[in-house]
Amino acid sequence: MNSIHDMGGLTCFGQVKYDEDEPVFHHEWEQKVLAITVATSSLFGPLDKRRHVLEKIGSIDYLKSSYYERWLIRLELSLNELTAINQYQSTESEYESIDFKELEHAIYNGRPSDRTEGRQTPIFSVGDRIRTKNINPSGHTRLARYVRGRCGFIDRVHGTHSFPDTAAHGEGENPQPLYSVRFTAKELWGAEKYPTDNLYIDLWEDYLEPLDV
Amino acid sequence: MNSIHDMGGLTCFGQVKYDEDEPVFHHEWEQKVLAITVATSSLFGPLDKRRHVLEKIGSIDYLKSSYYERWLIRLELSLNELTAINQYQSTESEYESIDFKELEHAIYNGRPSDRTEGRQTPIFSVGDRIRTKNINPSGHTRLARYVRGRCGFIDRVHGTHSFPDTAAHGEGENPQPLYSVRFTAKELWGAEKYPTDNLYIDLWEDYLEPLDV
Amino acid sequence: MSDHFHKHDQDTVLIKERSEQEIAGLTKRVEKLEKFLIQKGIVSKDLLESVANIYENDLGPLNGAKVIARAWCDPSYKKRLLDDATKAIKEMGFGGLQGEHMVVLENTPIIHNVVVCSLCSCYPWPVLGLPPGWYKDPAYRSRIVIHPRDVLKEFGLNLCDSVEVRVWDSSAEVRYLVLPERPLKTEKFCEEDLVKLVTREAMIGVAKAKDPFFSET
Amino acid sequence: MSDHFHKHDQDTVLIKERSEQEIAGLTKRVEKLEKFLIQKGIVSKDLLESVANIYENDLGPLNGAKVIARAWCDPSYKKRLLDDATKAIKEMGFGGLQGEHMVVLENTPIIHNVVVCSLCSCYPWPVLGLPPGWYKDPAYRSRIVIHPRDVLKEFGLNLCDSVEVRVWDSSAEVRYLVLPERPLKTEKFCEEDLVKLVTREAMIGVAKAKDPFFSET
Repeated sequence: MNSIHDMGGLTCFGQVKYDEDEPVFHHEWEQKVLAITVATSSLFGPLDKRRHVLEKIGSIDYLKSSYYERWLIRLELSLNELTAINQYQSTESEYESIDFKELEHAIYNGRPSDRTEGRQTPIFSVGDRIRTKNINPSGHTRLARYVRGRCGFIDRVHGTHSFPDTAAHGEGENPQPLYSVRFTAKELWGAEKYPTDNLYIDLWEDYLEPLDV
Repeated sequence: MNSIHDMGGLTCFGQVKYDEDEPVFHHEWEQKVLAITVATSSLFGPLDKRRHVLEKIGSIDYLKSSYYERWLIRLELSLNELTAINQYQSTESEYESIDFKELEHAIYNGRPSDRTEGRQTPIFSVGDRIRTKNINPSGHTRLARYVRGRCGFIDRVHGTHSFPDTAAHGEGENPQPLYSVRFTAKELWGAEKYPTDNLYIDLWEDYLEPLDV
Repeated sequence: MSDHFHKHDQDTVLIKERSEQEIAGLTKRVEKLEKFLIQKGIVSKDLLESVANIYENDLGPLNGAKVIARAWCDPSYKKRLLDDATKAIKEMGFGGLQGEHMVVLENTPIIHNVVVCSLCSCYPWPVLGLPPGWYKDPAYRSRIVIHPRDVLKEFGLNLCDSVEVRVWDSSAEVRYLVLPERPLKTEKFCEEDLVKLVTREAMIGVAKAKDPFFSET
Repeated sequence: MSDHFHKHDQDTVLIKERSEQEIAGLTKRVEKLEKFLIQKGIVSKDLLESVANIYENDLGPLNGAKVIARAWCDPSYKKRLLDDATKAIKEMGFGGLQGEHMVVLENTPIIHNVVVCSLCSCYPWPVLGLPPGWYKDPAYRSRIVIHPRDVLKEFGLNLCDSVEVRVWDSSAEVRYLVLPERPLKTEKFCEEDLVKLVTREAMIGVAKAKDPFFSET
């Protein structure tokens, strides 16, 4: 969805407020939100789905909330949904219990998004010119608005990764090649003042088409 | 500037709240804001400049304010500026007085934006294919983000009009041809479901380039 | 124990009803402006009341409805209206601020026009009066350009897939007015009766003209 | 009579300091979540405390600094780091959630790399810990992609026009870490001393590594 979270290129938020001595957590509740979010993440589906919950927060709430407030809203939305499902299914007692050993393993070993199944052979090679598709899906996507319909160059091939646009909606991981794509600042913003500046963004193969098609 | 006011294509604001029996004014203060805004408009420069004041309202304030609240903020910002200038120049007593006959004439006859000076000969003709420039000025522009760098067709030639991008900043009216430009829904949004749908938007000649350049 | 956590309005920017206190605050801010302008001799109280009066009583969608009804009845007027709307509307005595450069868009069985100003809230004041709230709200301004058919559905207007939708984003000083289709079986209606069928919504393009034979029961 | 009207913050979304009352409200909401999760047996209080402890004490920019300092001292490690950052960082004992797919970007006198996540706030937790507030705020996320040089100036970093700026928007699960330039005249510094020069900001790319000979007076 084209939501306020997709804010690359907006210039209406003023200067960066940099505080050198900022604490990791300002309040105890922030630390708890972090701990609960990490601890319960396996309850609420893949990361892509959990990101999409944040994207659906109303614009004013999104902008006026701090980061951990948005996370708190996500937890509340997700738990409201989960309890509603459980009540409906009358499985009140059957909430999954989180195993600390498993969780600790995930924290230190991660949950990689690369896959050995799916499309393993990249269509594009480093140096290829591509154009991003101009798509405006109503659901989750990681094709930021500011790089839609723009021409760029394949800079790296990251291997085959789970595809957020389907994974977020329970439509399968649809694993496919992921690329780092380079765009010139001029292509994205029309600026000619710094002709050598570039922006790199990671894009899945389904977002791209060969330039001359 | 790329501000929240330029919201075409966002899909995060929910459904339209349509109230058939909505009054013209909900409260007396709204009517006063309308009257003051219309009455004092000649004090605060051209319409383009006054629009730009609205664009500079902070994003949260912009979104959470009703229309007349935004107009109230604009009046406050404009009067803060005007009084600051007058204090600096020590011309406290020399505020311009609004003449009702002149104002009434403007209300019923308008303040047209077409001009007999400037560039009178359009470069483009009806049916021509154009591409909009991809510009991201820090000041006022009427080239909405969602039509930047897109291909369209000249649909109408509106004549020569004052150019907002310069007029808003005291850089002259730079009068030039204004066009109604047609874009297919597919070109703008990539949708193919309604291949015949179109969007028309009024764009000044300096926003456009011939398609094959 | 309750298992309902804090609820969130996920998808709307609701311009909430203001509290008494907020309205008092807004009223006070406006009064301060007014007092200043009057004390400095910039405007008089009379002048402000005269302006308010014009916009309250003189301008409104009735003006536009008269233009549309006449176009339905008078083919030569309709032609003038489509050729040079500013001039043809002036013929009827309407014009002025926010109506300096008018264009009229004709709806047909296969073409549906709808108007927006995505960047602010430009609107043809002389023929439609001041814009309704929804026209100025983010939901309409942002979505009509990308999902016009969905938005029209929210107004109760379901268009066939075969109809071409034309969205007009008024980004300059040109103002657009939609000439809706004349309702069927109104051949015998006089101009005055037809005026009553032409709603503001029909002239923005989010509705059709009223069907005088339609009953909700 | 005052001629100062209501003031408005024109250009910022300031995450304002929360009032005592707001913090109490947030705390209460979090406690409700916590209580529910514990009562349902989903998590224990111990488990939550252990997780909080990991992120408070185990992860942080010191990990990244150790990686960078070693790369400065050990050319073969630097090569491995640039070839396969995930593996080379794992060598040092760091890895896990939000660091599954690492890429290291080398700054040089003519190339300056800077990292953002414009769509949310993706950040390499195992090497940098949790992200600072500014990294997650709209001002940084929206502007670094369009006006990187202006934003870097706000951090006190003025780049020559001849330097190529490379902005990396981490839109996938690949996480980027900047390898800053080693400060001049630090040939005799041991790895442990070098670690102290590598700030979080330098590894995001909004600053250079600390110059040990720079004095503010």
